[in-house]
Amino acid sequence: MRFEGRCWKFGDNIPTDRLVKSRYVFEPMEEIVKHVLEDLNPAFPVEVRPGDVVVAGRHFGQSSGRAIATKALRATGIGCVVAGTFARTFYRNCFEIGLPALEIEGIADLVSDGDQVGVDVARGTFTNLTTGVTRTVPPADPFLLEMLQEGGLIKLAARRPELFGSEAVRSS
Amino acid sequence: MATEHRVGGTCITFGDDVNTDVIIPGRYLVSIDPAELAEHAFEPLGPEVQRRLRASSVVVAGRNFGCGSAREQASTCLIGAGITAVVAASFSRVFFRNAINTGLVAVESPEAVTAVQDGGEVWVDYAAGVVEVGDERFRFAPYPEALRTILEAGGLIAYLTEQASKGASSKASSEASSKASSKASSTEETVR
Amino acid sequence: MTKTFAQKALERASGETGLVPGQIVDAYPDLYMSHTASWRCIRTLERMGVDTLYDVDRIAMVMDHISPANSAKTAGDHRLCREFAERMGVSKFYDVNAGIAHVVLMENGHIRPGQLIIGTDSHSTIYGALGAFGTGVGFSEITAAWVTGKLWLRVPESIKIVIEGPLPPGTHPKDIMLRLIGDLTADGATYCSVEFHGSYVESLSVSERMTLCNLAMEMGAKNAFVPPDDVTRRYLADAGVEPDGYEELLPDAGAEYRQVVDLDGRALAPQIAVPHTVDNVVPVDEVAGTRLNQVFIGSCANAKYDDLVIAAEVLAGNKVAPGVRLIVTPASSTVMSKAASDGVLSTLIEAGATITNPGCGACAGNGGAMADGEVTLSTANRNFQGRMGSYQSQIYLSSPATAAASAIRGSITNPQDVLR
Amino acid sequence: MNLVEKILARAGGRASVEPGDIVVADVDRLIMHDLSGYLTAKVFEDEVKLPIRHPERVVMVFDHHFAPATERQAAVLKSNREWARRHGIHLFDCGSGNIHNVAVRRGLIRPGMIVVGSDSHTPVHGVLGALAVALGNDSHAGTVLPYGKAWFKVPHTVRIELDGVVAPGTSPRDVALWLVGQMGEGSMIYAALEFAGPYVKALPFWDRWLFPLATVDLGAKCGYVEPDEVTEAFAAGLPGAPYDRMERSDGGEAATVRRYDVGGLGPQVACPPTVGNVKPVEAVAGIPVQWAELGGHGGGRLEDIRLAAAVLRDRKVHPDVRFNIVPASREVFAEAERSGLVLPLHEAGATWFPPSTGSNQAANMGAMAAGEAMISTHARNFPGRNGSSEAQMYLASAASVAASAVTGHITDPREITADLDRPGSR
Repeated sequence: MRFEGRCWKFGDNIPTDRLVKSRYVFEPMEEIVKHVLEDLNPAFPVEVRPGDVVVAGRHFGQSSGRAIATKALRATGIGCVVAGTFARTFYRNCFEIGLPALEIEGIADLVSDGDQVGVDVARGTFTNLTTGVTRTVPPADPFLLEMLQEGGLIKLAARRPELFGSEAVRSS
Repeated sequence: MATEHRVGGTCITFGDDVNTDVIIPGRYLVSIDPAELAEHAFEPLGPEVQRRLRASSVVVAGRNFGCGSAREQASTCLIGAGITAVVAASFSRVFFRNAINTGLVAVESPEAVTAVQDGGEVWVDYAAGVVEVGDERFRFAPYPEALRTILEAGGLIAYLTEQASKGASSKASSEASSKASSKASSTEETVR
Repeated sequence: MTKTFAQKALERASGETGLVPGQIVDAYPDLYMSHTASWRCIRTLERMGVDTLYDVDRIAMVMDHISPANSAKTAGDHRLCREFAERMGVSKFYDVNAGIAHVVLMENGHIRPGQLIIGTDSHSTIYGALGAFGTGVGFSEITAAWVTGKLWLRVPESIKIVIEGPLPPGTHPKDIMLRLIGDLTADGATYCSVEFHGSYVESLSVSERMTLCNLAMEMGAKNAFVPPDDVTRRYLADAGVEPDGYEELLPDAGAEYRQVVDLDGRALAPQIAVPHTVDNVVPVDEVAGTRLNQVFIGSCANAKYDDLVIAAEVLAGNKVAPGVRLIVTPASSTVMSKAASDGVLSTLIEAGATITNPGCGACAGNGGAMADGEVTLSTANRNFQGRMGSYQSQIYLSSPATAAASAIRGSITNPQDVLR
Repeated sequence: MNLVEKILARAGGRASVEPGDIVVADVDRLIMHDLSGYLTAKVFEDEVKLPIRHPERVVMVFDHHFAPATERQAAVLKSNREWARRHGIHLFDCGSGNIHNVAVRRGLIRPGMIVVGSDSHTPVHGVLGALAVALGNDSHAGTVLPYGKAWFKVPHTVRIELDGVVAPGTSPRDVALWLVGQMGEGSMIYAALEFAGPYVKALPFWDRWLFPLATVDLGAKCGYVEPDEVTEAFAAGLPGAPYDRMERSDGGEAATVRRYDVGGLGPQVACPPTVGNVKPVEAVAGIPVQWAELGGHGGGRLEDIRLAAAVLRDRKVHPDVRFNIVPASREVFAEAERSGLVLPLHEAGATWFPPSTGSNQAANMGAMAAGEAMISTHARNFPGRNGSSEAQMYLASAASVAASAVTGHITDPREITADLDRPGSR
């Protein structure tokens, strides 16, 4: 759950429509991935490297609830996505498809595009290796982290179908 | 303009009533680029036919070739695929017009079509009015002068542009031609 | 010398006399119609570097094939046409909401007896329903006509088709035409002018005559023709055309025809064209029971007001069969108005039809696409492989009555079985 | 407990739940459309490979296409049809209408249900007192289809109370747009929103619809209107069995209450590039539009069509504008026809389209060229959803859309006519 790489910075309220345009939805993933976020930064789909980190502002991934937006982002090879806040379905989809996500308020103010950053999603730590600024937040719910570790909801359900009996998973 | 009256080479043969939806499906009409259209020429018949088409110089077909729509791209796509002549038992009239107007030789010769073997050589001398299939020669009525002029100019638009640049256009278009003349030489290439 | 309609029409348009079939003349059309292909004409004109037009009032543009746009590219093409029409003063410009070019131009009084009309659409033969000479050409020729005002035309031979009626209940002009195309074959009238005569033809409305002339194209015709009469004159008057605004041209008695075909429609059974050619025609009963996925009532052949009435009569009180999509695309905005004013639209909606915006719709591949193995029964005029989506799908062609009856049953059905 | 907590506790088999709990609960209804349904089916067949536990609870509505234009789209629909038939789920084919309207009209959504869907506007069903939440494809494929269950985090609840009398010519759509602008796009992430207050409670059922619809723009998990006699009367008129439970809050639980005075509020427009960029119509009046459309999640109801008819009475659509009307469902279209609304709008120059989501994402229509603009009742205005990324989408009420269609530019409907019914007074 630890990633270190180039920071690709995006703004507030980025809709899923800009991650994957609807006209590409039925294309093969190899094709979709060439266009991820291209309207906002044409270099991103071309130059992104495995382990890089997408950092965004508020309400990242609003609009459609389709998991394809998260799957396309995962297919770019990025390690994880960090945002000030996530749109709810996008956040849910991240864990369900196995793309690590960490929510840190105001994170976009702490990075510039191109910085080197380090993230530990399970511990909730973030370091801007270029500037030395760090942040620590409470990590995601253990149920979600377990889902991530399994590689997503479908794999979790396959291995532990009893979770989807009528019992509650966790009480506060 | 230098004129080469004889065109031809390896042929690919088709049957009767080959329609424009087979030659170039409607979904590709958003393009008018010969090369791009050529990629989809005869797509309904599969990649092997398409490959052979691109390796051929002459399309030989039965009756009513090019029936269906008035889409000019049915001719343009063949030009893009490297076809220099179409020999058929008969043509749909719109295809025939479009062929002349885009500069593609199209001749009717049912006898030649019968003699042709798929993959063999076919040559057309449209000035002499002869189709050559191996050693056999089949005569057809040569083009009327008006059509031949258009064909040899490389099609209707190229012809008009050429006329305009010569200042020899018809009375009706003389005003237009004078405006066209200054640009004609630079546009001729793209038009064709 | 006696003359056919085609000889007279081309003499009028060329200013020459004594024309004989086979002769090539320079003719000056009264109207140059371009549909969605208009953008190609405009681009071609730009490349020619010309911006002076022969006669802008003879240009008609109708955005019918992809309406409204389904991609940014097409939206841009439409915008190019709008801007061109505005800049050049093309008054006969009709946008994506108007309907199918042929029908729109006839309804709006732009087509008149005796005229020569060229269009970027092979079914321009339809203008013969008003006694005009209509023929299809490529977009380069339309562009050339914009500039020079003329085009070369070969004077055609003529075929005279004499149809006697009335037809039995449940059969319509489409059935007659399918039978004729089946008999004469897809190239039976290539290069020819096809004239329709006889008691049956005289009894038809202009809308029904449009079906005849439209489908003449599927025999390879250069143009088609129905002699103008009181029916024609009333239609023109309704379209706002003054009686002195046109010249009726009639073939001379004793004119020379390459072929005369006599067709007795009085015992005709409903006909259907089976995949993948229009001349592959059999009586509906021969293929009755063939399962359908989709029924399309549309196109310039059969989506005019009369056609929707015929479909509504069959559909009234019935429902579209489960698993079948019935798409109805009115031919024009005017057709939609009529259908909405007198209950025809209600009947179609209540039966479960999907009513689309007026235009070419599925016939031009803008809707109604099929996946592999699917089957559509269409009232349009072409059933070529791949014309509606997958190359592995099938299209049958029939009258609106057969289409409606088949939509109710979910399989190809003789409308006489439903009406009875 | 409030309504959301009660439903989650009941469906999770627990006596009580609290915000922050994660519960696995029984799902009563899964709704999918032709795009999301295809993606879900694919994941389900490729990766899960189990039977569907409760096919009778699953609904698919083809609403992004009313007549597919390409073989590719046709193949997607065919695949969906075969999948639906094979598993015995409910299927509503092209032309039935917008997924949410179809689901309600056909009696498939009832008070007290847990409704999930991958359409992000699924929370709209909170208008009926259901707990309606948008989930991703993998939740549907991974747990809803095979087990009939999904995991939920119990949300905290925020009550939004609206009070005041809006200006004439202002509709609930304007109020909902304004509210998103006021509260801020994404400002209510994970919350459950209870829409309340005298303004909301005085609205008829279909006008209330617009508030839970706005839930997603605010970033919330779900939204609802506390069931009352309006809900009961509407639910009683739906096809099928009457509802068997109508959960209601015990009262006073919302930790946070936000109060807004809508008194004197005028028409609003959400401007590109996002739904939160909301301005009074005066601020954008005069911007030329080439397209106007009634339809999508925020329009196409009979109420919208009536408003448009009122604006267009004795007027014509501007020649430079194409005005599309897309009824929300087949039932709405039939009602419009029976009410004599189809002909006058058509003759005024509007074009009717089949019930569907219309120009939403330009799947079947609605592509624009660079530099073109549309004003519509749609729910989204993000660049690139309608053809060119350089095209502009403005979101507004049916009255503003119709008024703009008349003038050719964005127009305050009050400038066109005073003949607009006060919303809620009908």
